Amino acid sequence: MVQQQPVHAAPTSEAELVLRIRDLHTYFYTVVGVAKALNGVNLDIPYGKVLGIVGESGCGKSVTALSAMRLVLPPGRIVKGEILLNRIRREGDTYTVLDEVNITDLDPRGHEIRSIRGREIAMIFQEPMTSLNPSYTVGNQIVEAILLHQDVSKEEARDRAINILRRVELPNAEAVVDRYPHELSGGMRQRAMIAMALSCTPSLLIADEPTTALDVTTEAEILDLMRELQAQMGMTIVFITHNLGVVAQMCDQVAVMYLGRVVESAPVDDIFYDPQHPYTQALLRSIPRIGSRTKKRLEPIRGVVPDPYADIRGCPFHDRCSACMPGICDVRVPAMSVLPGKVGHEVRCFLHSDAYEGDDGHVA
Amino acid sequence: MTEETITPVRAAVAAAEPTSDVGELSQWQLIWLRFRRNKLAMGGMVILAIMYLVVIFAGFLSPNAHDTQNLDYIYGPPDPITFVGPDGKLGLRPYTFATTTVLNQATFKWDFEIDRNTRIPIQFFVRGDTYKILWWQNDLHLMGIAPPDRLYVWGADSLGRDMFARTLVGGQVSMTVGLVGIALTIFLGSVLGTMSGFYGGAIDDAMQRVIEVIQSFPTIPLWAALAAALPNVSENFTMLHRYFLITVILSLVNWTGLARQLRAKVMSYRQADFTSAALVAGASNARIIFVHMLPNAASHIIVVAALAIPGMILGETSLSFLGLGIQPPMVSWGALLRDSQQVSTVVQHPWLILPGIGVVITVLGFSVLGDGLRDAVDPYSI
Amino acid sequence: MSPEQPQDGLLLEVADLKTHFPIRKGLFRKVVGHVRAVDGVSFTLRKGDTLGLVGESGCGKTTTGRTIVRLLDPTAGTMRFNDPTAGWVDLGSMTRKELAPIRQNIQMIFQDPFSSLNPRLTVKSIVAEPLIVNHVARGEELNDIVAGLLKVVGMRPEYMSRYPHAFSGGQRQRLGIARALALNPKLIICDEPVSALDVSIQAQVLNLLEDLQSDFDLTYLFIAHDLSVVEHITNRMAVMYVGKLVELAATEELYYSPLHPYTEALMAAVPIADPRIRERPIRLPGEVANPANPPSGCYFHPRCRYAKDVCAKEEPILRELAPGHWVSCHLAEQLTLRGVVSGSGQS
Amino acid sequence: MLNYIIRRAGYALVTLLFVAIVGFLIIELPPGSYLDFRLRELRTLGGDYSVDMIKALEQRYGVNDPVHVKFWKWFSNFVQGDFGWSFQYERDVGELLSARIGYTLMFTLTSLVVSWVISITVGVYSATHRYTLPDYAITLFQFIGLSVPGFLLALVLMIFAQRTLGMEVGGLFSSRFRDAAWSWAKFVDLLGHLWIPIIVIGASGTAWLSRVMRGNLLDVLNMQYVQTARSKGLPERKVIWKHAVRNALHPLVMVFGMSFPAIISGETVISIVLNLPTAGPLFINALLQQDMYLAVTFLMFLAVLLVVGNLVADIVLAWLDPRIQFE
Repeated sequence: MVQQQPVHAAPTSEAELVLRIRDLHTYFYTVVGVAKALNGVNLDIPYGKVLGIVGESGCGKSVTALSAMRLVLPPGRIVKGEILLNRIRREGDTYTVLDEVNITDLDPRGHEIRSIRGREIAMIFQEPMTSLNPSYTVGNQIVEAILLHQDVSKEEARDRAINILRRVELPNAEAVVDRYPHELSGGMRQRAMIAMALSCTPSLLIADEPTTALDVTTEAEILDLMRELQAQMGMTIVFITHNLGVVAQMCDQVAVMYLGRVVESAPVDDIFYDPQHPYTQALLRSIPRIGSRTKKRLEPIRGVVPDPYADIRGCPFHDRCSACMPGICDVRVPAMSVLPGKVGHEVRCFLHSDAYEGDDGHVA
Repeated sequence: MTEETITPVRAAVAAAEPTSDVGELSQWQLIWLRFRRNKLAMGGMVILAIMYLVVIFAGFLSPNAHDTQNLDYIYGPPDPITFVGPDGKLGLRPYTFATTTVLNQATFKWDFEIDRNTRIPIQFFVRGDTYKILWWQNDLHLMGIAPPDRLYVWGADSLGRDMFARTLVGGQVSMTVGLVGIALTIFLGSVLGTMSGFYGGAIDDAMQRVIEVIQSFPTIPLWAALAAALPNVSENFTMLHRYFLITVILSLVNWTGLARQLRAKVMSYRQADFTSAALVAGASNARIIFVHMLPNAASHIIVVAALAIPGMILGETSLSFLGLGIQPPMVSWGALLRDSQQVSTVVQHPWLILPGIGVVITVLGFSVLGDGLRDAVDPYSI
Repeated sequence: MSPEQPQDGLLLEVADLKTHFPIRKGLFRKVVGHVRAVDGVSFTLRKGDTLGLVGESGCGKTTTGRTIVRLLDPTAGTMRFNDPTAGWVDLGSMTRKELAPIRQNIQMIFQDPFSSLNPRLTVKSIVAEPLIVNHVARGEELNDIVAGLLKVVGMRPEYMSRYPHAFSGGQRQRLGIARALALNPKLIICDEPVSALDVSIQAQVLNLLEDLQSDFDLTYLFIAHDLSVVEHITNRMAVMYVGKLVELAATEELYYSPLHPYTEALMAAVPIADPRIRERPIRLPGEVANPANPPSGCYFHPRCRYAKDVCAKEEPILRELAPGHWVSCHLAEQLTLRGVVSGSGQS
Repeated sequence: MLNYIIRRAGYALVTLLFVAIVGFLIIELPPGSYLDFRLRELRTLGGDYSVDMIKALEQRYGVNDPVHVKFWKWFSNFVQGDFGWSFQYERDVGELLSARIGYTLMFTLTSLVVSWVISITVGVYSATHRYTLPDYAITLFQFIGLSVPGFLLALVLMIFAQRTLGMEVGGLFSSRFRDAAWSWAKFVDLLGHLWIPIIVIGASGTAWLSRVMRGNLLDVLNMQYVQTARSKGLPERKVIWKHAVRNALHPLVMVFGMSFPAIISGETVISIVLNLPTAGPLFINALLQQDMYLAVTFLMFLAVLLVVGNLVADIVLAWLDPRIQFE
């Protein structure tokens, strides 16, 4: 089913996007009720860039990633939306555009999604302590991934595993390959996870809070490594985090999520120097900034993140928003709109546009 | 609340606090809410409640007293019951048929033949054998037939005693052995387990070795060996003594499991920050154990206890079945089943294993109840 | 051996504090070694100060805090506390009974807002526990005090009969703070009080802590690993590495002109929330030393890029290099280390 | 590893010593044991012969010795393989038991293997098909399996086999083969008699074990590394069997020590109903007759088996789970 279309020039604008997520809704049907984790997420993931997804716990950033991998487990389900993967293969300077797949159409256990997982899209998880299987050596787990997607012998796969471990700057890769995860420190395990994710040169790497569980010096080293690998390999990374410092250090483009929606999407510089959504602004004001030299009182966002079972009418942020316009914000959900005069800066807020998508929080 | 004493930031938070009533519910109420959703466990609880009522009112519910012998009805089969009257019409009144005994020429044994033509009406609230419910003596029975005939709904045993009455009365022993045993288990297990987990050190080491040794014996053989050491029923050693010692034996092994689990719990509570907070507040050890640890462990204790009752009931049944537990004239389900130890006997008189139904239903009831409790107590289960 | 001489205005003086945990092995649980969780820590705390204690996981900062409130017993050293009624006392050598009246002045706020509140008790019983235990109040009076405490931390008194499960992490942390305030203490050990909270809630709790400090004249020992939080809330800071203090200074001085190479690496590692400042971190080779088997000399020397022979041989002592700036490094005078890069960001 | 095994074995030996003390106490407990009975009998007989016998018996069992000497006599004899005398059968206990213990082991071990194989398969199936009809059905069977006492199940199956299938059950062989020489036909007959005991002995263990397996696997399926395995693109079958089941087995090995005594316990009772020539009926009979040396020897044998079983489980676990430190 793969159409080979050799294109020698740079890919067309559509093909510049590795992944397009359109109106994605993922719900969890639990005994307590329906948790609407994603309420229409739109994301464009450009080729060769680092896209940051930032938001507080429960905003749906991890569910977005799991949906793209089709790893949302019951009682969770994708109820609506499209996830379009552009299968691009790059060899040297030539791009080969393969077909475009809608991931939401695939059987979550089927052959096709499995050929995407690991090979096209790879993922790193938050907890380095539990994301590697304690019963198998690091090498075993990397070799397993290599043998799954590449036609090589076992010896060859092992050599590749050692090479990739060296690539992630693990000292003594020949020995580490035969170690069990519990014999490695947190930082080393996360390096091994990165190695495993990179072992099949995926076109997209999703990193879900990869450094949250690590100490600050280890975190800095892992971030540095990822930046370096990204520059060398031209990899596309989706970097999920709640830490604005990490976003500033890692990302090119940033999507801010709140309660299952992207509320602002902009180049990283705009997010920090010209944020437009009240939530983004409030978030930036509420964090203590190191290096600002002047001590100012923090400005917390009032209220708490509503739980995902709550049915909120209108803009999901309106009851915590200082700029809330009664009669407008609490009635309709604002639509994502492009800010005039800006490149790639979109906001979902009635302060900027009157466009709306529905009368309340429900799917139309 | 007085808004003016609170800074805007603090007031903002207060405004978003939960308003539902769920917050007023204690952990026990939440457990009960979760438990109530579990239909299987609720069913188990209802069935157990019915079973306990039935065995308590055994004397009233059964047509005959459990120890009335009837030499004319040795190994008599269950009386069939019909709602078809003598007029051939289906009615509300139940009838049974007359039984006659015929000497089998081949085996020289008395065979029972049912005379399908002679209907005997079953009467309700009839006077019959006297029985006791606790201290209350009476002779009123729910149902029966006119004397001298007797109604045997579940047949009769080797002495012509009513199996139905015997099963219900046997339940009084079998269904309480577990409860008395579990009370002892909870007492021993909680005290020893809490001490072991709280004080650690040498006490803990000693306790662990004792538990290890006890757990090094397979349960039933150990129970059997201990029960064999009990003296036989005599004037100085009544049936009641024996009954209580059997429960002691059953809990002697069972407390080890609870103690181990409780020890682990208490040790984890020792690490918990709420214990640290109490220590920092200056709370005494007693307060930490009784206010902080035991209430938290209580739900766990109940679950372990509920899950251990089936084992005790099965234990008593097995011991009595082997002749090492409850002994005649006292009856229990296991003691009744002892009559069916010879397969050849049961094949001919299969109603002798009917007391087994009581065992299965009770144990099943406690199992689903315990399982449901565990799910209700564990907040992480969905 | 204290870095500063005891003087007026001091509340706590910790000198050469050691907390070791025995490692037992074998059939007879023989002690075969010790984890030196805290291995000679000295600092002083002035009234009204907020002293930050930072370091990476396993460095002994939490153990230090827990030893000061005597949740753990010290192996050696002194912890002198200036009690308003009893005067100077050594917390480390007191029995549990002697400690009881002193304890009322030293309270603690815990990291995990879930495990620090007993789920079986109501809000009232939780907040009132210190009052009940110390026989401060009962009945109607107790009720009033608890209601007042709840108001102080920004919670409705009507929620007194609720159970902790009804509250979010931030609200639970407020309850923990209310409990710590109940006995009107002088010193509060804050053990990572905001690290389990969401970013927007962190700010609420941090502001609350600041307000309470000025309202009730509190002194904080603030233990945390998030350096931006610590910079915000403290005025003095201590950095720990493998059970030892490596540097102690006024917060700003420590951030912008560190004197210890480990502090330098720590500062360089903080991801700064400004995309226009992207610096490469300082790589620390190898792993954090094992506190059961630390290296010779300076514990940091195997990972230190400036290390010389002397660092492997001699253990550096904590010395005052500039007024109020203490450091434990042989080479401190010779090194010019970089601190946090000053950023502007938005606002 | 060797160090670890030696240390564990050391623990086991200490436990066994205490087990022996308990065993000895059980011998001493009953007020009217066979030994007392025999001595009394001999005394009433009188005469030189019986006086010699009494002396010999008193000497051998240390009747008049202080408790610790008595214990030591029994214990040292026991360790040397002299388990005492069965007064009921007038034979040496060792001799009596050795004739039957083989069958006990055959039944329990076969049931153990069968129940483990079934439990793991069923447990994996019901965990991966949670909240489906088959899972509910399996759960129902598990509960019933746990609720029916083994001897009752044996009775029901025998009534069923005899009444409905017209089979002759109970014992190991049909009457016509009982004294016959070994032949193919006798072997087939044996197999025909084996299925009921194996089903019955294994039933409750299987029900329990498969439930434990289901729970373990459900826990493991929530672990992050299972998602990691899926995210690599592994087929679900491999995710389950390679990544999840392997880790779910660790706690199962720990309960091995518990499943074994459960099975032996059941076997002891069941073999009476099924009239099996195992040690179980001998044991119960000995208890009923207070033939304590025979009874306690069997009990001790079971305890040794159990302690050794736990030791093996510990070692297997250490070998299976790389996280276990050998210190």
